[in-house]
Amino acid sequence: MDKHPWLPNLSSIEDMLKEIGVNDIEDLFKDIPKEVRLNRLLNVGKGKPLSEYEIAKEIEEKSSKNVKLKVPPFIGAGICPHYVPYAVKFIISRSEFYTSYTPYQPEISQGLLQALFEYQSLIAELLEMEVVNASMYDWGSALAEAVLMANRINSRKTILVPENINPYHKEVLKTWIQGKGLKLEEVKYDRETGTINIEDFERKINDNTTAVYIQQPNFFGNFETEIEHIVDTAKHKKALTIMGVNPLSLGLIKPPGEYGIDIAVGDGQELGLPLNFGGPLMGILAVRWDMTLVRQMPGRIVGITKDMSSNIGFTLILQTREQFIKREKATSNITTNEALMAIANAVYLSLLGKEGIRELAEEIYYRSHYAAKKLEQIRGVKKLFNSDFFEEFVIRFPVNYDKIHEKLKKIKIQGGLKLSDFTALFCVTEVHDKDAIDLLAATIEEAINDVETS
Amino acid sequence: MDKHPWLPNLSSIEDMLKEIGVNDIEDLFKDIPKEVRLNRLLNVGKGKPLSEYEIAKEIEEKSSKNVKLKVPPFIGAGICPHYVPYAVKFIISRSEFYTSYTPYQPEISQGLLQALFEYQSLIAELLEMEVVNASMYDWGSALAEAVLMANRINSRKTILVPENINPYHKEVLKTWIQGKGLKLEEVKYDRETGTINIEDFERKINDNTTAVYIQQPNFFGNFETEIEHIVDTAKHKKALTIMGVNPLSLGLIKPPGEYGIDIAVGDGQELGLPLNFGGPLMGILAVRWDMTLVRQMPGRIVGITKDMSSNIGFTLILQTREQFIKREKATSNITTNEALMAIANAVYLSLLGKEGIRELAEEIYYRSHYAAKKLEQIRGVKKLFNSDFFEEFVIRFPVNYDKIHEKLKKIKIQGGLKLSDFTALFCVTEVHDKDAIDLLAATIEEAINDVETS
Amino acid sequence: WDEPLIFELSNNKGKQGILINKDERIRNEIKNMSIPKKLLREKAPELPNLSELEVVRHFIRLSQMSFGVDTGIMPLGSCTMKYNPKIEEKAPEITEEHHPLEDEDYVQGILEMIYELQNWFSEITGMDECSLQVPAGSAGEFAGVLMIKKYHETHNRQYKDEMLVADTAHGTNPASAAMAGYKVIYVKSNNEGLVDIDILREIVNDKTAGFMLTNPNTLGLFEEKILDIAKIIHSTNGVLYYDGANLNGILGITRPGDMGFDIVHLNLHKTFAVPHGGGGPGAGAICAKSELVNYLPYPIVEKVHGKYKLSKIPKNSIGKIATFYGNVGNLARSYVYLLGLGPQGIELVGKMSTLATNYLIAKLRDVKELELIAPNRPRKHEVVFSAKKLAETTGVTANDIAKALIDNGFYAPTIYFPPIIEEALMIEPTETEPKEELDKFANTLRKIVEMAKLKSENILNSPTNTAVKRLDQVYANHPSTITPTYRVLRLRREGKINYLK
Amino acid sequence: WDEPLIFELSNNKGKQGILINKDERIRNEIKNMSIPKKLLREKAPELPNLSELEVVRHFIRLSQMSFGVDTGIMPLGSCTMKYNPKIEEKAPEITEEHHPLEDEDYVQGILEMIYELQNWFSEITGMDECSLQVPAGSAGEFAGVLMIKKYHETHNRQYKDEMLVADTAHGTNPASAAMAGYKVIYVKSNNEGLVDIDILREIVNDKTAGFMLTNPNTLGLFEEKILDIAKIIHSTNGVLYYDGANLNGILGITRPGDMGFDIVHLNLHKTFAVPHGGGGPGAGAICAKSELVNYLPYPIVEKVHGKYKLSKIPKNSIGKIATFYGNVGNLARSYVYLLGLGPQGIELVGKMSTLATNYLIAKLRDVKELELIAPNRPRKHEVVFSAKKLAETTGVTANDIAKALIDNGFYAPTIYFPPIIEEALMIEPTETEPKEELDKFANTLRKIVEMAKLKSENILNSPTNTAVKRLDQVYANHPSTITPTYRVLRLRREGKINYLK
Repeated sequence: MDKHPWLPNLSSIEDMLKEIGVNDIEDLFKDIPKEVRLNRLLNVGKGKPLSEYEIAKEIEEKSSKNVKLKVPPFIGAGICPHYVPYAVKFIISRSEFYTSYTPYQPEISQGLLQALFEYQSLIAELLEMEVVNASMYDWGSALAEAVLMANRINSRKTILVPENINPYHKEVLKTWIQGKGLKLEEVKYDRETGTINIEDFERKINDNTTAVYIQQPNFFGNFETEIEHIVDTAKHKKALTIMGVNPLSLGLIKPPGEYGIDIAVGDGQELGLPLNFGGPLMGILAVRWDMTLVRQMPGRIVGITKDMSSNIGFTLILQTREQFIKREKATSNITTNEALMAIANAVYLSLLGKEGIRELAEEIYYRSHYAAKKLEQIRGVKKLFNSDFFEEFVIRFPVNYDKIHEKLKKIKIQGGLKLSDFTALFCVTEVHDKDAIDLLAATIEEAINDVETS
Repeated sequence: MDKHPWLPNLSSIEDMLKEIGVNDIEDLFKDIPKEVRLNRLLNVGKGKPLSEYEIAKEIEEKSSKNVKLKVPPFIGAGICPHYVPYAVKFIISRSEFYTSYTPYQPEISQGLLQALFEYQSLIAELLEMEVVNASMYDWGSALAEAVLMANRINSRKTILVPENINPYHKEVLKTWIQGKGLKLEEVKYDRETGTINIEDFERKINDNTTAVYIQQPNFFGNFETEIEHIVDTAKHKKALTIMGVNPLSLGLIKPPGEYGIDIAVGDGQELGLPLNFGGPLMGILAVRWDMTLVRQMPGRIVGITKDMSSNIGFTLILQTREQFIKREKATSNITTNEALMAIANAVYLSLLGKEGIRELAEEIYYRSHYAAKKLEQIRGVKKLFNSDFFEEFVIRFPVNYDKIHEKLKKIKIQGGLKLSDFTALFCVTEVHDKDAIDLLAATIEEAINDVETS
Repeated sequence: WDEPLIFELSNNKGKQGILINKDERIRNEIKNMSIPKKLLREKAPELPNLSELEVVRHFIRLSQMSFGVDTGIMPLGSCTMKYNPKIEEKAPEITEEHHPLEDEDYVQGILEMIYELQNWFSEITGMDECSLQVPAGSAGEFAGVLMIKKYHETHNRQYKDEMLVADTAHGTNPASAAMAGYKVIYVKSNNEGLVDIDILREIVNDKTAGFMLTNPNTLGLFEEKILDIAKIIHSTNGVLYYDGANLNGILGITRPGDMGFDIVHLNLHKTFAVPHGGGGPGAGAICAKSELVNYLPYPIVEKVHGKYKLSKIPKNSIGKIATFYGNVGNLARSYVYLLGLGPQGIELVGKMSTLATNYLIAKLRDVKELELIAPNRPRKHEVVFSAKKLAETTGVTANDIAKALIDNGFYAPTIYFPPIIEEALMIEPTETEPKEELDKFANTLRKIVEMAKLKSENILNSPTNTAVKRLDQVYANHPSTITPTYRVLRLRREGKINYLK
Repeated sequence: WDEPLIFELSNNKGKQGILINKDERIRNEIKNMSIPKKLLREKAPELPNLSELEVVRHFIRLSQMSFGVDTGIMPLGSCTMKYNPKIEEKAPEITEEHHPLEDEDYVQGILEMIYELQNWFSEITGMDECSLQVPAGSAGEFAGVLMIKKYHETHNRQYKDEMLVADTAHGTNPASAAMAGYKVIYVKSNNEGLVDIDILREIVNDKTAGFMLTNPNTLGLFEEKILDIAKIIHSTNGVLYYDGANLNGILGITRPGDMGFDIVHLNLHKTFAVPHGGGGPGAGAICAKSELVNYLPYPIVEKVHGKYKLSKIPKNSIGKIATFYGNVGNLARSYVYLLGLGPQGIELVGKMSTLATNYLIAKLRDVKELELIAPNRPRKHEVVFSAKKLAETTGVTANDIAKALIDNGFYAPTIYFPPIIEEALMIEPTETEPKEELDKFANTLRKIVEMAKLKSENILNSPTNTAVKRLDQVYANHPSTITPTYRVLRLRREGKINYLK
């Protein structure tokens, strides 16, 4: 191959070898034992370098093997379809941002640092918590890191988790705590309301409890109502409190800071990120104004400082927590995070502003309630829980949900997430209008009728 | 309306009015006679301000009312489908470029000026002509302006134009010259070769000829072979020579500069622009190193200069030709041009480079010849002209082309441009691969068989 | 930065920024080229050879040395540099992949959009019909003047060979009139900055083909006698032409059609938020009333039995101004802009831009060195200050003020225009600049004036914070040094070319 | 620029950067909210109120105060800051709109892509199977260490509680090992900068769970005794773990699997050109050989009767590392990168990046103040110079050199790493920087060293061309001044919070 647009020096090989003083590139690999040399081409890609035109065609072909849904999916489970403003896409496609690196050299990276600082600051206001890091991978891993933090702080071994939290987060949590030998204990939820069973919680919290985790709204979309009590009880038991939040819901409901929560986690996906088949997501992690907590935080944190001329500047702070300095004593091994997604969140929250976030949360509230109401109008269909909810909700059907899914599939609709044979979790946001919801309901009604008349 | 994302001052109206010292915005319009006040809302848009989400849906709805073709259209007539590299799109979506204005303030616009200077310079090398302006609207209007230039130089009234030039350009030319009372005289073409009939040309050129225009390759895609002779004759008659060129073809064939052409015109669409239903296009206009010509050029020109510290800098030059200074004595009324498209051309040519442009031109040559050959293998189908061609070519069919078009339409293919009942002009470029061409040919063959067996 | 020319980056070796896709199957079928030898290019063009990274990095660096509305306020008078909402960049999805000569059934979405826009612009201007054929404002003007010409010719009024133009008019007006073969007659303004009706009455006669006017004019003043003006022009069968460049300040408040104008052009890149692209591409519309609709450039989209067709050719059409149908990709951007504002938002454009102009004036009213003609009249889209007094007392000119503004991170206003105002600073804030930015701009202007009085050399030496300092215009334009392309630089170095003569 | 904080731009009034789409029909059906009152937010969050223009302009200005590979060379050692081809930005079209829990029939294109990538990365690493679940390199490492742990536990080797790590290793290696509960044992390098085999033999015992190694190591040196190392580790049933961060220099030349490694993680944002995004998101792969494939994180895509399914769960899987399937949007970018290079291009990545490193060394070989360990060994992806001598004679440290490079428009190398080299400058040029850029970089480095000797204060005071000068790290981290959010600044001003304690 004599030229390639991404390999600029193919025509300079001779010159460069001459400067080095060797005859062949092979000479630079003479320290690699012959036995481990590959000596053949790797069987990757499509057998030859593709031109950009051919690559574009491959991308389009792959896309065409997916199904373009008729309306956005009615499935959530923690990450939901939302409209992503063009300004967000535009800013994160600025290549000064997207081709840059962790800002180790602050003087030349003030813009990036300030953008990340603003992300931290916007989330801090949303959560009413003072310290936010510059991102984790996603909600699940942020939760896991929060639990590891708690364990480092109080050395206790059990993490108390309600059954009604996101099961995907729970899977991640289980994976991450196995190395340290922590145990996960589950608290039942009330079958009527879908919210935490307080008696069971009180029964299970004890002196081994490193932290209590609650999710608001919970996995079923229902609001937990006894948070104050849970926090009080945990404090009393000297366990830490960790709360997972849907950041958009905070346009309407009380933020973790108001409850005196120690560590808040969540996902910024709902603040301006596309679904992207589940990644990149955007793990949020925040703590109270407390040195014990701050010192144990994982990840990058940007702070304000001054330069030699007393000008305001931004820099990474508290770096002595991090792996590249503390190695095995670091608070986490995290290096690469989700910085660009944090910037997307910052742009999104700046566009929404104080009023916009409330308006959007309201719109989602109304639409999801409309959808639930509409579904409940179908004979035999009922909400599974009777407490109020936001964005997501569980519906019980009189027929196996597989039948409904099949019917929806015929018109390229993605319904809810099947939870059991007769229940499914639906997600409705500002991208689902009345027509889309009505179509969903009508199709489900048909599916039920089909089964019942067959 | 109390807020809108594009109207930042709705909440500051009171403050601003107070500063002005009036009570109502209406007071600022008191000089408008009551009789001409509108006093109602305009009936535009969709009756209310749409949210960005709703706008995006409208765009998608409009797109869905178009037909997504199975393969890129086989239609050209001067603008052709090509692959646009992502780097080109990326650069022209830099908002420092796309939201900027004509660089009247050079000190703060050096990047934009340099980019335009580089466009001029790259085109100069491609054409081998020394002076290029920073863009015209399109080929048609560039041609019209070239003819008006010629008229200003020699005051003659007839423009000699072969019948085989692009008829759309000819329509534009006719429109533009009517104000000055110029006449267009047409030269016949040879029915065998499709190229200019030299005898007819010699017959028609005379002392009233302000300029001779030729197009290379001509509208039929065929190469004109007698350009030297035409130029000599024109020079002898003291008429100017204007040549229209397909810039991509210059990767293979002789540029206008080598023929001693006075003014070259063309369209940069084939250098990195999408089709965009015919606009924005990108008019190229260049002249020889000759003050008489340069002084009569329309449009902006960027040149190199020095600043007060003798650093190299860029600025608009020869502005005394322009409308904002010379008013009715200006060389043209043009103000807004196609600057951003010029930058797209510059990026595209820089990516291609010296070798790339030849490779691309070759690929187009081979593909268009393959297509012609493949079509000629169908019984009764024949190329209309016997001279060599580039990218476009005329085919004669044994059945009315409408029948063929109908058949192609059934599988969402756009065939050639119908020239007469039995002929059509096809365009084949690097976006049409063998499969696409074979499908075209097979479908045409079927169409012909259908007619013949019906 | 100090970024070299792209030609200087190239090492003239086998680098290439993009791979060409080659269909080997076709190469196997067509083995040779049969181009006549004498047609072949002998020497490859002197294009640079660079990798993708080098090209991208080069142009990104150049972009960083540029200034757009996204970087800061660009208060260029008569240019209407408003914010271009980002969603507009989705609009070309409608048009991008379609060839203008495709079967109309393939492009119904595009045609519907054009059709709706034609109607909307007719409604906005108060005209009967619009053609969106014109790729920019000056092309629209040219079309308009040709329409006037053909209209008079059709009515055997060839004797009408004079076109009236206000002395405050944009340079394009006389230039367009001249391109159409008209003799240009300037109409002087009165001391209020408005058309002098008495002078107009005197000038208008049988030879008057028409009057090209902007309203509000380039001083930002509304011609309140517009109905009288229309009557005078129409009295000799003249045509009243509206230059739409200044429409922004009265959008939704009043319409050219209601004022008595017969033909209107619009600059969609000004009033309707198409990005200016560093000079272009823009987009335009040319609209007409009554009989004059018959002269509009073709084609116009019409709806026939529920299908959109590009078939409408006005019976006396002047022809085509552009090769195809105008800058359709940019029409789509305007379409999106109009969707986003809706009737309520559009009305506010006129109000809020006018508010912004008068607010800026109020913020500067105590700066005595910036004088106004007719200071008690409200402005519309823009305001023109004269820095004549400052220039006389300190030597600091409008140009110097412009350079000092640049040094402070603002773009400069339009200067030395209109020509009837000495040391003119023509400022158009538009409705999209927040009050806070207007405050900053006004404060900076005030400080510059103060500095000019205190220490004029500080202003005279600006800009100093820019990539280059003030540029040598003589060197730039002198026949011995003029360098319009790298080719000239190269050939001059090689001794192959000489003075431009 | 000197751009204010976004909170300071806001006038706290009714501005909003985006309109919320409201479905009035739904509002008519659902009239009230029924959220229990005690759950309601009492005070709206203190977010700024801004128009779209203000938000866009603010972040564009911030972007202009940033530096990416598109702006200039970023020779950060061990970070592999290569050019990210622009076509990669088309790749997320495949994934963008799809929810991870959609019916598999809806996402066959995505699954096919993941499946192909799994196979390609297995081929590239010489492993049997890969899971692309891990969103970044360190998550991959963590997964790898958990796999080792579970593997030993499954074989009842709980006594294996020590993880070996080279003293040149990336900090993530010991950190990951510690997170999995391992005791970390460092393996010293010999004076050639390579693993000291004798020491290794001594250290390895029954408690050795595994050895985490990069090859080439962080000095850019290839561990030529890698087969011996593997044998030693395997001799006690230890697992040899490959940290893929340094793969770039040997890509296509040799494979970890062939060297005897059992588990490999890849950083797709390094070797496979996913943009670094200012710190992330990246993407990763974790691959294993033989029995260890049973421990990979789930799910893995498999092909069943021609259909792709997310159904493969390795029988002893450690579980899930990320909430869904890793950073699939970025996997698509790597996919595009691999398509563009193909087998031939991939082979050249190793060759050309190694060539670039050794070229840079050659260009600097006469700068005596930049010393090399084992100077006669060829480097692979990167090189580490020691500026110790310079620091001793002039006081100019590696950090000062870094700041001086910044002042000259380059990004700085990684500094003070690996810890075994004093005053380390760790430089990784990658294969995408053109020779001309390497020449400029080398010349600048040379000039800085010369200036340090001549006039050290010039270097010690750098940077001066940047937005800010050197920053006060004490102020940044002190409990009384630490300011991690604007909220802290605000509450501190309001007297509502105190020292961080």
